[in-house]
Amino acid sequence: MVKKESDAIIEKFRSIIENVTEYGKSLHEKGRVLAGYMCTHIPEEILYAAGIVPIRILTSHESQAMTRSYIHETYCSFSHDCAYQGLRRNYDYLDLIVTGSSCIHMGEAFNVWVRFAGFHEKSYLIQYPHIIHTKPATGFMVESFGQFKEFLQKFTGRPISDEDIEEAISIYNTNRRLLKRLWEFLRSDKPPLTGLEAATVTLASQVMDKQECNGMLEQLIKKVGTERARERSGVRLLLTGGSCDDLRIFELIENLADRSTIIFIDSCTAARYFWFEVPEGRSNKLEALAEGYVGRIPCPAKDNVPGTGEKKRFRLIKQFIEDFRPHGVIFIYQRFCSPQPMDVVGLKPLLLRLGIPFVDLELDTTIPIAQFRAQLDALVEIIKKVVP
Amino acid sequence: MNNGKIVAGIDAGHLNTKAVLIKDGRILSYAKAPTACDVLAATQNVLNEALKNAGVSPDRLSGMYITGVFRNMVETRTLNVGGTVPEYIADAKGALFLDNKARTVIDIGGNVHMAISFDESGNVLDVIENDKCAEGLGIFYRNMAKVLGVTEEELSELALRATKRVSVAIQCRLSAESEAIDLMCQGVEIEDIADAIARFIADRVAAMCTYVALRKKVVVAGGLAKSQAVIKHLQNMIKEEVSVGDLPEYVGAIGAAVSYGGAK
Amino acid sequence: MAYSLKVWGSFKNYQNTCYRNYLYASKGLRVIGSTWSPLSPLKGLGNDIFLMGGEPHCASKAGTLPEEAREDIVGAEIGGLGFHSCSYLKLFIGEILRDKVGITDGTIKEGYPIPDLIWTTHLCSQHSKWYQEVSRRLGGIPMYAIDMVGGGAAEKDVKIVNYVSDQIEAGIDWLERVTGRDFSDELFVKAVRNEIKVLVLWGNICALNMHSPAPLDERRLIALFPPAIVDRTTDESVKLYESLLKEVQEMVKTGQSVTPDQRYRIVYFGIAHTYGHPEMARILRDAGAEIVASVYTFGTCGNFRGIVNGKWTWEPIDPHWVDGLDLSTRRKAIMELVKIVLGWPTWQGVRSYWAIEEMAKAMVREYKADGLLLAPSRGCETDFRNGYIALQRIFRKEIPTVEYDSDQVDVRKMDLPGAKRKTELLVQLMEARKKGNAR
Amino acid sequence: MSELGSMNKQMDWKKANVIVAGVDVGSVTTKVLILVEGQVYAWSQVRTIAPKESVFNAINEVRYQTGLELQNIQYVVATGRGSTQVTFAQRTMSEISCAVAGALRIWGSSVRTILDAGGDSCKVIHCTDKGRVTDFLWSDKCATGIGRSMETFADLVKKEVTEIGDIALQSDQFPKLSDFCVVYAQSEALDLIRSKVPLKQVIAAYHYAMAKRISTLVARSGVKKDFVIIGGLAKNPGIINWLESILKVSRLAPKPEVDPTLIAALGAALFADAFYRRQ
Repeated sequence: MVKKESDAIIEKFRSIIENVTEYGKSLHEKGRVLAGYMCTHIPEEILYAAGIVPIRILTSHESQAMTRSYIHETYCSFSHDCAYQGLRRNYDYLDLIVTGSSCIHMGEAFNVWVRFAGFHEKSYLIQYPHIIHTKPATGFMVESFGQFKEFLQKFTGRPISDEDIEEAISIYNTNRRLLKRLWEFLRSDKPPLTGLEAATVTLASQVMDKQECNGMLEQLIKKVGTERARERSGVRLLLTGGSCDDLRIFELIENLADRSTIIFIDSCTAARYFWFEVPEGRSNKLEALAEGYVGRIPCPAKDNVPGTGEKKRFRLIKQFIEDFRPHGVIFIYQRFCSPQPMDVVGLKPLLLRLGIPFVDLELDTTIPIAQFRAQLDALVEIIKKVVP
Repeated sequence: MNNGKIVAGIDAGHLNTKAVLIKDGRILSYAKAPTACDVLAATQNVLNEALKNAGVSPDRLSGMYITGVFRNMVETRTLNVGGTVPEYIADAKGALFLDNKARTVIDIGGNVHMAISFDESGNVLDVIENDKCAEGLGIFYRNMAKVLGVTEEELSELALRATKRVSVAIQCRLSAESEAIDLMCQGVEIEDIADAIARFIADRVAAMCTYVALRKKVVVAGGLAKSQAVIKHLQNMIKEEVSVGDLPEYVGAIGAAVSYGGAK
Repeated sequence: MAYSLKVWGSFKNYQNTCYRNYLYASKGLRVIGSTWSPLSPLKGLGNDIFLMGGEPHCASKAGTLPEEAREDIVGAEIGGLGFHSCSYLKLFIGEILRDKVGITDGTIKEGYPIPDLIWTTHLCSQHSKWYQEVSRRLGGIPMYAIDMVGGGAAEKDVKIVNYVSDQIEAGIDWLERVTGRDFSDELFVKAVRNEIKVLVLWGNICALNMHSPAPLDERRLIALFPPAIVDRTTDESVKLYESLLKEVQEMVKTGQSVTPDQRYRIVYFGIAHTYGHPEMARILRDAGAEIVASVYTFGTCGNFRGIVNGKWTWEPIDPHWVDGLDLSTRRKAIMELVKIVLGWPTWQGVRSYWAIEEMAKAMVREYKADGLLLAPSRGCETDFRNGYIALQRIFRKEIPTVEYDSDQVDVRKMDLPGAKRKTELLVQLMEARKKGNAR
Repeated sequence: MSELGSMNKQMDWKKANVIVAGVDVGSVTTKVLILVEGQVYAWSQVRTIAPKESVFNAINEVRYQTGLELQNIQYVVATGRGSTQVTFAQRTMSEISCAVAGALRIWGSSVRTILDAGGDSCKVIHCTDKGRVTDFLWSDKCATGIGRSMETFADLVKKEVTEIGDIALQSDQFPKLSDFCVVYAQSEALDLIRSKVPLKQVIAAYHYAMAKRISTLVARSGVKKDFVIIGGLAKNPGIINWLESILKVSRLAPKPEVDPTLIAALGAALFADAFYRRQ
């Protein structure tokens, strides 16, 4: 059977995630300046405008206790694993690491890189507001982005013009639109691709140079729309929760006893990364960036509507449920995460009212696949109303 | 050492109680029995056995010194106890007695593990103990041997024959046990799981050791020191040569006897 | 002879009155929120504002009613909260779910008093979520959370000071809209001056512990600072702390102390009160080891000169400086208040690892410590737990350092057997060092 | 736990035309249960070592007793953690649905809440009178291994795992242990022994702590009448007594004819029966 082109492209995306180091080094050899980031609360457009390629630092899911003598053990395993990448010098080819202040666990992972992994001179912390939906917060964000731009101009030794930023915004918006169109295929009952494939592509786009990624995405979307057979999605499952870059989990969810498909992933390694746009053609570029980033699906560490204490993400999740029509919801969050469980306890009553069954998967560096399979099979059996 | 006199050292640990008889700087005999929460009976039992092994009658004992986590439960009139010694002081003295070049001892006990650095005369310089979630490595090793259906020695041999690198949860012995069984239920080879178990123990101990400056020569004590797989992993994690004497689980008891109940 | 404080009774009764007013208020406004928020904006709404605070209420309840506190935490877990969520948060929400509140004088009120509004901060990502959960569970209480940003030398960063001041200014308009009351700048400025005065006074009281023997110990300090936490905006609270400062200054002159046997001086870093547990307290008391300084009791509502050309100092600020502050306009009063609150050691140490290390070095130096006791809390996302790991590296070579494995108020996560062993170890290491130096 | 098994002498599988099996590969024990014409005919239970090996041993145990060969069994459903390792199974089902099917068969359709207190994790399952699962709660990682650690605790206090449950009932005055996880509880139990607390009270305290942790999970997911408890811990009177008193709800009495650890295997067999008849 001749290999479909879309399969080849997805295979290329997958090989990039599987050996990020190889991809990163290849960019480095082409003379590109590379900046690593762990938390997505950074204005990547400013980095791109300075000619720097932002690369997300992914984890190796290799259980170790070394980071327990740098970070307390009740911190989430994602922060431990990110810190471990620094201590193992897996990303030494990066010229810079950047982070925005968000949850304290990821802040500590960044600190380990700065203090113990040799990135003290090559690091920058953007003071990102925590309660982002207020007027003062936008002003503070614009000022912080301005200071970040000054730092980059000193770091690269060349000025960053408004045109550079505008061009970067349009490249990034294109990337976001393409990823959105990829996931929109999954709305239909007979999608031409699976959630695992879309998740793989999204994760890869976070480590790639956006122009190269946009080219591959355009090609992929054309091909997926035409050459692929459309199979029934079977049980449609929506994932919501924290960062999860472990493809084995998505593979498990789509290889259960009965046919099932992941139709949406609300996480910063998926939808929360690209489900927004930065307004283009504005005179003040930094204000445009601030307005765009405030419009994202909020991360649980930054979701507090002023005056009511309501959570904006809940409204958006209701919207995704209406659009993507999942049969079941899977909560994926890191063991020891602090903000996520506080959202889960609020989301469960909402799902009960909508009559959608759910299950919690507690992630860690290593995951008990057989136990998760039993939990996921049980969820599918509830959805299919199995009776002896 | 008071010459000609026979001194007994007892280590009443969480899992096992160990006894050792020392005369003129030489170990006469040693004996071990499960503590089984009846510390008095266990102490009496191991003491008699040690005396029997050495062919020595109880009245020739000039003194008895107790260490181990249950040491306060042995101070009774029936046994003429010379004094008690905190575990880390006993470990330091014992390690020095067995190897005078030793300056650090890593004691992986049944429930608690610690690392102690000391000077050339056995004075304790620094001590670090395990934190709560890392407790019970000895219990864990014994449980995993039962789950894999092998003895503890075989578990170590299996681990040394491992080919693939798999890992179990690092947080605590129960998550690790659960994920080891999970790996078995995924059809992973027993050897690789045994290796993951040994690596888990070494990982946890090595992480604790980063808090103290490991002074050369590092000695490992405690029951788990007999597992070569754990020692292999521990060595390349702390990047330090470690040596294991032939009586690793008796280091505490020896230290108690040698220090003549020097401490309080 | 151990000295006993004359002002002790008035402190207890001020704290209990604040709590009782909150519990049984029939008129006025009930306001809850984090301890770490600037309180004076609330007092611009009038004098009938009743406050309860968050963390110290939970800490003192766990101290006075341990069984109730344990059931509250389990109650919150039954209510669906995460098993690793902050234990203060679980105790607080447990009280709501079990519909009864317990306070420091031992009274347990059935029927949870519904607050009128929530005025809090975003410290860690648990903090604002704690009160979002309270607001949701009680049917949507209006809530305003201030993003304090924090970090080392934050009070000197104009961008942060303006950002927090803008939020408080917007917060005051919000308070007027939500309560329908007019905001009195006159009441507000008086409250600001009182609040800053109490914070500076507490800094002065704590600094007196640099003397030897230290007049107060951690057990008294942890009991004397809650009144400043609950409501530090009243004239009465200023009088309280002025009288305490006078009395402690007298004690220093006459060499008196609540714990005269101070053979060893310990610096304590941690929110958990594991040292107060009977067994640990006995071991420390027998050895004459007293905790003379602690970042939590000093830094949660106390101000010091802080970072002076790159180095932290626990030297106090002169109380008279407060009287000279120019609070002539609302904006000026807000900015002075913001600078003081951003100056709290806890705010600075939470987001900057270098700040927490500077504080520790200064505390060990200025309080002439013989031992360092660290107590990271399992349930607390911040509590500088990584600072403690770094502190171990810095201080192990200099002075005996031991780290408990504990939790704020969840006794199930406190490793008490381990704490006993480690306390004995700390005492022995300190004795060995004193003997070693003597040799 | 030695190899266990029994068979119903009055039945003769040679005359039957529907013979199905349920295989439950749990984290502590592996169970096989044979249904002949929809009736429980034989079962066996062996210690789980490597799953494939334990399934082979369990099947052999049934063969010794009944002479039944694998090819005589027309339909096999596997469940439990190691269900994917049962190569000869036609289908796998989650232990949640199997627990419900088995429980309703034994205690009837009035059951609404099932606590499966297994070796590795505890599951609280809610169902309708027809045996349809409405929702379930799986215990979190810090509550892992409560069932399995009963054996470890029994070793620590040198008692049999079957007798510590009864000893736990002998004292109702005991200090409180940490009920957050097994490691904390066992370490504090050892410390109680160190401070000379009588062993009976230490055993009772440990059982209370484990029951309290499980009851938090049960209460968190809600208890609707009728309530049944299955899995290994159902045979521990200490745990059951404290669970019922903490939750203030009593379970239906256990049925002697089927061991509570076999309910999931029974459920799997019932599914096998249903699937086979539908073919």
